[in-house]
Amino acid sequence: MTPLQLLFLGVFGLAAIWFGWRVFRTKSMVRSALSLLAAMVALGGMFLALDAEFLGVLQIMMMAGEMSIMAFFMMMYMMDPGGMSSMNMTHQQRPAAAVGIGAGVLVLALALLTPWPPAQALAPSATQQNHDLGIELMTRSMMIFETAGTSILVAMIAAVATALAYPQQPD
Amino acid sequence: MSSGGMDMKRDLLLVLPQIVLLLTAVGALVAEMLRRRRLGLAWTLGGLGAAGAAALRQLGADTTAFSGTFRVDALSHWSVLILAPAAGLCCLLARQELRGTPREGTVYSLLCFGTLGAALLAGTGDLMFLVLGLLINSLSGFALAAYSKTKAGTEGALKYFIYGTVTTAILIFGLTYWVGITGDTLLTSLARPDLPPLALAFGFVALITGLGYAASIFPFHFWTPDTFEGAPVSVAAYLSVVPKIGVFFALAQVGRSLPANGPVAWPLVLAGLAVASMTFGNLLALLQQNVVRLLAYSTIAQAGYFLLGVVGLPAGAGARRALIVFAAAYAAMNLGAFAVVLSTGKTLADFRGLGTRRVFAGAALTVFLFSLVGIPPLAGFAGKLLLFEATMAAGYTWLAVAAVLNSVLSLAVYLRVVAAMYFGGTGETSDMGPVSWAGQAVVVTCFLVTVLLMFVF
Amino acid sequence: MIALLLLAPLLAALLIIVLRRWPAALGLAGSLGALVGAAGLLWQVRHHPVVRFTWPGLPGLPYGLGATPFTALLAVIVAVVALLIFVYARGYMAHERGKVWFWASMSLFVAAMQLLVLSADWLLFVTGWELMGLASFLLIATWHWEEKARQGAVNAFLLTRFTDLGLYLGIVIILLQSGTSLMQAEPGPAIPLVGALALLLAVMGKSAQVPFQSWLAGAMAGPTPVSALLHSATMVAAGVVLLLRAYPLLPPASLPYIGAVGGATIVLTGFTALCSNDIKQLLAASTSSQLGFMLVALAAGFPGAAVSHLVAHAFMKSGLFLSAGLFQHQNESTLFARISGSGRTAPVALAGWALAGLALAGVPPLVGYWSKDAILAAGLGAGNPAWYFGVAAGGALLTALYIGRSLGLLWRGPARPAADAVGLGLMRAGLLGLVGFVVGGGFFLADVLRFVGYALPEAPAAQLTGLTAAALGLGLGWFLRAADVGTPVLRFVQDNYPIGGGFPALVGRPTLALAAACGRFDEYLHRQVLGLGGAVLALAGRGRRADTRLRQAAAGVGPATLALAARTRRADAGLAAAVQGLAGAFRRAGQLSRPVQSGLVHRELLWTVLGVLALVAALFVSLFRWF
Amino acid sequence: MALTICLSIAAVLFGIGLYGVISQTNLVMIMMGVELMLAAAMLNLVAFWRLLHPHTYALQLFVLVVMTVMALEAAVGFALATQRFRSRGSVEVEEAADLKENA
Amino acid sequence: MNTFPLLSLTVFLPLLGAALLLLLRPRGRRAAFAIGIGTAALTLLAAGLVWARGVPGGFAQLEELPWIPAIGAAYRLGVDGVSLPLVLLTAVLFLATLIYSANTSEQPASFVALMLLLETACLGAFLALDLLLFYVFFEVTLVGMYFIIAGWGHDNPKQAALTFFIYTLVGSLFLLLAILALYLGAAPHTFDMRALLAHPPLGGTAALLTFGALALAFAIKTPLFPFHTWLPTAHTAAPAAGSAILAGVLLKLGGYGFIRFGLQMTPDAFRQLAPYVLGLAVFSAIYGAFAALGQTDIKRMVAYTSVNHMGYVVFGVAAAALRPAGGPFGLDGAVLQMVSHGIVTGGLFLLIGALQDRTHTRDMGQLGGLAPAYPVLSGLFILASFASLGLPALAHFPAEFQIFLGGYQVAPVATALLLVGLIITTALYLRAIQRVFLGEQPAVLSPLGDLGARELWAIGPLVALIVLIGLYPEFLLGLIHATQRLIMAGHE
Repeated sequence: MTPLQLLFLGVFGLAAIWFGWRVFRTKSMVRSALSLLAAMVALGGMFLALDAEFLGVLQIMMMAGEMSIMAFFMMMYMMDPGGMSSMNMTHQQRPAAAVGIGAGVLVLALALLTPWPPAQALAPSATQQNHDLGIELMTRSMMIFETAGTSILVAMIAAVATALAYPQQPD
Repeated sequence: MSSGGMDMKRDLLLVLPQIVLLLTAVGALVAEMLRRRRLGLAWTLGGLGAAGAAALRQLGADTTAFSGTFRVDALSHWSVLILAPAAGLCCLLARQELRGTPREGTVYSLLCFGTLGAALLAGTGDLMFLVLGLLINSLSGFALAAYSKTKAGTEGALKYFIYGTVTTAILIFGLTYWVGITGDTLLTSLARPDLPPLALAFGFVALITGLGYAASIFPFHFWTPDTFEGAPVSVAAYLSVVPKIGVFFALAQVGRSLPANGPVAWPLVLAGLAVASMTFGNLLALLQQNVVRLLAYSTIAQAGYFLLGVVGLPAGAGARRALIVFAAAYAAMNLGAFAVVLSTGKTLADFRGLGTRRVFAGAALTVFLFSLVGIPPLAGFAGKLLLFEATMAAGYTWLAVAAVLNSVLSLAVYLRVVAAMYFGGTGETSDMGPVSWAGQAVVVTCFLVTVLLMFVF
Repeated sequence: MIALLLLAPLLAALLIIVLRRWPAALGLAGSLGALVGAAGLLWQVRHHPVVRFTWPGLPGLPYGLGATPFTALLAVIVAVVALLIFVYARGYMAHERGKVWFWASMSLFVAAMQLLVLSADWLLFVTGWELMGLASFLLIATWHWEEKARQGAVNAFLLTRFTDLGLYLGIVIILLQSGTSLMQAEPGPAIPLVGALALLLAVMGKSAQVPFQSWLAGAMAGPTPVSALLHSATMVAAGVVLLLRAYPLLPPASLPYIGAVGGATIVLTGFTALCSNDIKQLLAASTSSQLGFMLVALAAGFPGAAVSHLVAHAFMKSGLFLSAGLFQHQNESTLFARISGSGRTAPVALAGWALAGLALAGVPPLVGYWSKDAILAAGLGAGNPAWYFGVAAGGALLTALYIGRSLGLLWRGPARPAADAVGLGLMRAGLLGLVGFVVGGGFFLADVLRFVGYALPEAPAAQLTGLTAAALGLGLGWFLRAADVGTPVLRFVQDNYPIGGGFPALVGRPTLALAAACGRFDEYLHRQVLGLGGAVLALAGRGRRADTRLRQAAAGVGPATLALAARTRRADAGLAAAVQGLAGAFRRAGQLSRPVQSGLVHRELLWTVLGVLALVAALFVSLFRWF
Repeated sequence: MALTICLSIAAVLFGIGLYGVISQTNLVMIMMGVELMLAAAMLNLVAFWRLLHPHTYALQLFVLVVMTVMALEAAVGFALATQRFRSRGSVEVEEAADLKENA
Repeated sequence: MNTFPLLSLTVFLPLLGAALLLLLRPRGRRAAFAIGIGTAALTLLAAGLVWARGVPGGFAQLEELPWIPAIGAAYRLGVDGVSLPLVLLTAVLFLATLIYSANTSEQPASFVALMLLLETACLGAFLALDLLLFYVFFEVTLVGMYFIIAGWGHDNPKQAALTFFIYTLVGSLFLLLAILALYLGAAPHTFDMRALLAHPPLGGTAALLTFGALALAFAIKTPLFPFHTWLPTAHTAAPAAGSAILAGVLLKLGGYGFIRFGLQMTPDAFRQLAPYVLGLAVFSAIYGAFAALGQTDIKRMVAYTSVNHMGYVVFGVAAAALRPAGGPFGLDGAVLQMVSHGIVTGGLFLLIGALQDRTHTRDMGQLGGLAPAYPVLSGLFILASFASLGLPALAHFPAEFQIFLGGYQVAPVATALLLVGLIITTALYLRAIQRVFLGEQPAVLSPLGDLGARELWAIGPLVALIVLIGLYPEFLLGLIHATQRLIMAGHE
């Protein structure tokens, strides 16, 4: 890891945390969605800094798409999408904060206390990565891959079945 | 790198039951598109039967497919052998309950998909199968729970969804630590003795959280009663049986690989959860006036019994047998109970006088409930006997004692229904319309299995 | 012969119960059959001294029936006395209610006594013993619509059954020591003192010895033939028979106890008889007293004397009872106040009474003279003559006193017209038969005893003392008055010395109170056991509740209040409340855990996550030893 | 060093996500919290792959699986939200408390 | 040797009858009871044939079929001198109670079917030689009894039945744990009782704990103080036939269990703990007697005497466990006592049922003077009472006397204490007789009159058996004794 990579990692990480935090601190859902998008993009940046080019790009592209969809839904379901009247979208703040902090601290302690092996200095090149991932997909993890595909099919069916309004019965 | 010795044809043949399940689900969807409901039902039943037959043909094998990511062993075979008929019975129940509603065929398809998810969970050899099996199972479950599109239905589904997504997120986050310390996603890599205990423990708790929600283990069970009440009865029956069996078999697969005498005393954790689940479920079931909710709490309690089998795993093969037998028994008695509820009504008052009004239904429900208590010679007893045996063999006698005391408590729960049926006078409410052949077939099948299971294995 | 002897009365009893008609005839037939059997048996043992049948009873403990000359003689005496009393009873019961009950029980009673006499093993012995108890219960309760009869019957059976526990214990000890249930011709080593005392307890109960003499007085509530049968050759005699049977096994150390009991009884019950103002009560006390003589003789080491008095007493006492029954029949009462003077109008009854009474007092040549002399002689020959002889002589004097007093009371007083009661003829016939034996029996007594293998002790000093006591007693007694003076001391003596209120107060009431307490405690226990289940469950649910501490307190109070309320409000109907309490406790336990199940998804989610965190934290803490 | 940075950032993101899940009243906002938690998981996986096991591509595949989970749950979640909105007029979870014991 | 499966026939004949009833669904009472009584009579005949075939001492007439070979469970039946008397008792009592209840008008077909199911369960429990099979039958008895009490009882039967069910289920579940412990302790794992009897598998603390679980299970069933409180409640609520079966047969499962499981499978643990069991049994017997004396309800009173009598049974078994040399009498007596108690108390409950039909009350304070009005009923009741209080020549005496003999050898003082129970029993029965049957005849009488043919046919044979056992106990004792010697021989 070069110091530059470390720097990027830190900066993107802090950005992700900042935007992640902003998600729940705005009074407007649109702003929340945009904050989430920014956090995801920062995360993608971290992936890139970690030499995972394919995943980083995928992350940024997917999240962009997803967030735009999310924004639409927000406007559909929010009483006040613009956040003009500063309504409260939260409850049980105190226990939630306690739980959130508690869980964060716990995981942080876990990450710090676990004796990780020394970090690898070099990563495979991007092309090598893509090649090897492809091999992985087509051999060992083929069934997993296919199952993931199946899950997409299931999600489509489930989403459609759930979302569509019933047509009037002809009877 | 792990492609050496891969034989695609062999592997595909090994997962044939799962492939058949997938094809069945897709075929049912096609039938729905063609608006051929009866065809869809027939196709589904046939496909489920075929999946069962495929699993039956392979019975006895103990190997893995796709480089160890999917296990082909007794658990995965029996999961299909139990879940396919159970799903078929759920389809029949759905036929009785939802006949003529829009997109009736989608239900069959989703039931098959959910079963596929449970079957994948049962054979999981890789962490990603845990995630994906759970995902497929949950996604179809969300849609099924929301099927009625009423306020109650969507509320139940909403809770189910929130619980599912949150616990799945915790599960995945925890599993990443396992991946980090083992450097692999295979379950077998957990067997190494030198893994850092903290991360191992964290991953395990996350695993319990994610799987526990689907299996309604305390304290991840909160969605259960509301969702059961809001969903169609046939879907509630499905939710109480199919995901649960898949999840416990998956837990058993993990338990096979995770060393019990390592740093993480996971059987102890599960034992504690088992006691909590049983006690909590039975206590709250005592209060219910709604039989569906009562059965929902009873599934929470029964989840505790399932955990007994997982706790007993380190002691030997007996625990796996116990899990399988109890799963079969549980499927039969629970589905049977829901089937009678479907044709009778949801409140306790609806059951008054059932014993004299419809003699067979009353007798069958009595048998199902006594079986849930674990009274011999019914199927539930066979399962509990083996579970207790496995638990005691593993040295958890106190757990067996707790389970025994809970059985006593559960007796009070179920006898309330029995007493209402036979000694509660005659109810003024009429039944929910004529009982179709489909519902009757379910009751008869479950009755036969519940009564005969102990004499045929 | 044994079969005939036993089965005839038994069959009669069964037939009476089943047919419910001709009770008297069947009873008499059975009694006659028994007499024939007894006579035949006596004839048998004349040539073969021991006749014995055994058949399997309990494993290793066979049943046996048998006869020796002694038992055959006893059987004959029982049969004779019974037959004569039956004849008498045919007249006595002619117009009374409950004939079926009476005759069936009488027959059963005779069968039981014969079984006891002829048993050759201890199990059949105790069978006869207890069956006799049952029959006596039924007989005393013949007129069960009268409170006195019911009470008397229950008291008699309860008291004797209590002392029978001693018999059980004694027999258990004997069997364990000898290894067989058969009564051995060659007795083994003596049993421990505990066993002997246990047997003595049984004897004290059955033979109405102090302090268990009171049931006998209560038993007078039955018809007079019943009293006659009970008090002469059967029920009370069984105690002495037991002692005679067990005599070879008794350790010497136990004899003084027997003597003490017998002596005390002679004196105490003698005074009771002397003070009695009821003719049947007098006889009851006298019976105890006379049996005391037999015990004394046994304790002195002269069973022959005891046997002789047993035989003599059977005839004397039954005769006395039968004549008392005649008086009773004529006057509808047994109180001296009501019957005094009636002796003058009832010559047969008075003659019977006088002859039997004089015999009892020891006037020669009546049978009682010989037997009493034998006992006095036995007293002289005992290891401690001062006590044995003294008490026997005192007893003889007392006997003569109360006999003399009764004669005086019967003779003097207002003349009462002779009532023309029905059945008097048969009653008189029975009485006369018995008196015949009383008069003539004395001449054969020694020979008979020799025949059965016992020697009669003789001593001139004893004869002299006996005669003196008889003469003195009779003379003085004639002038004694009816003891109606209500002084507390007299009443105390009359009522069989009810120290501290007697058995009902000392034993009965505390027992009943204890029983009632047990009953109440049991309901309490039931409620507690039920409540326990609820409490345990409530406790189990408690751990999960972080935010309901207040409700916890309320929950702790709830079941307690409920239990308290149920306990104080209704002690009896607590059961229903308890069951509801169980359901309630379950319900409360469930309700307490319900805040967890609020139906609000976010709150439930919070619980879930807290649960996860707790699990993780717990696991982490448990893992620290791994670092 | 890099691993610590990554794991710490993931831990914080996970905590924030969990806070969001518990504190938000709106279904959509809850889903955002879940997305954050899953994002933290992905970050973990990528960091483990790069810094500990760069030759095990199952880790990368796992990242893809997590992305799938993210997308699919969002899709079904939105469908459910639509239906809920249609039947109840709101996707606020506090209003979803009609079902509980009335015993 | 004849290989016809007579034992299976005996066990499943009643079930066949029940199935026949369910198939035919006779409308009328007569048809239902004709089938029921016929089946019960055939069962009695079959049991008699089993007896006639001969039982030499050890397990005889074995039948074995594979059942669940994977865990070493099989369908195993066999009979010995301990089980055969109880089987005969069961067959007799069920026949008698079915005859007695032939006037049941409420859902007669269901009643008869349940009774027959119960009979199969009881017979099966006594004849099973496989732990699992035993447990199955053992539990089914609970279910059958629950329905009989709840369905045909009086005075709030639902709650009484629930109490009964929960209470005894606690016991039976601990039995299940004990069974599993025995199973896991045996090498190889097996549920075969013969193997476990031949070689008691457990030792040390495991054996003690297992015996504790067994003792709890059977102490509830028997019942011993302080686990007896379900009994009076259940009896008060149950119909006469149910009470007769409950006291006559079901309680015997407890005594049988103490012998078969406690004494034979965990002998050393039992010996170690025998003084405590003995003490509990003595206390239970005395307490039961006192509690019975404190009752005013005649049925409750008889129910409590069961606590007393079954205390003797456990006393006898514990005496046998404590010292084999003192055992013979104790064990013989205990088994015979179970039979005697079954017949005597069964008869008493039927008589009380008849009494209740006529007077519509069981409160002794409201009864009186019934002897002249119902001489046969009163006579039989008095006879049965005296049998129950242990009068010689009647059924209880030989049994109790042997128990005293056995007990005196090992615990003289306890035996002497036990005798106190005898006198209290005497007192309570005398009180009951005095209050209910003696005295002036009441003015108003039920039109029912004295015992009818149905009642006589039911109760008469029981009374005859009371006398027969009292006079000639050898016909059962011979059988019991042979087995007892084997048990004790293996026990030294």
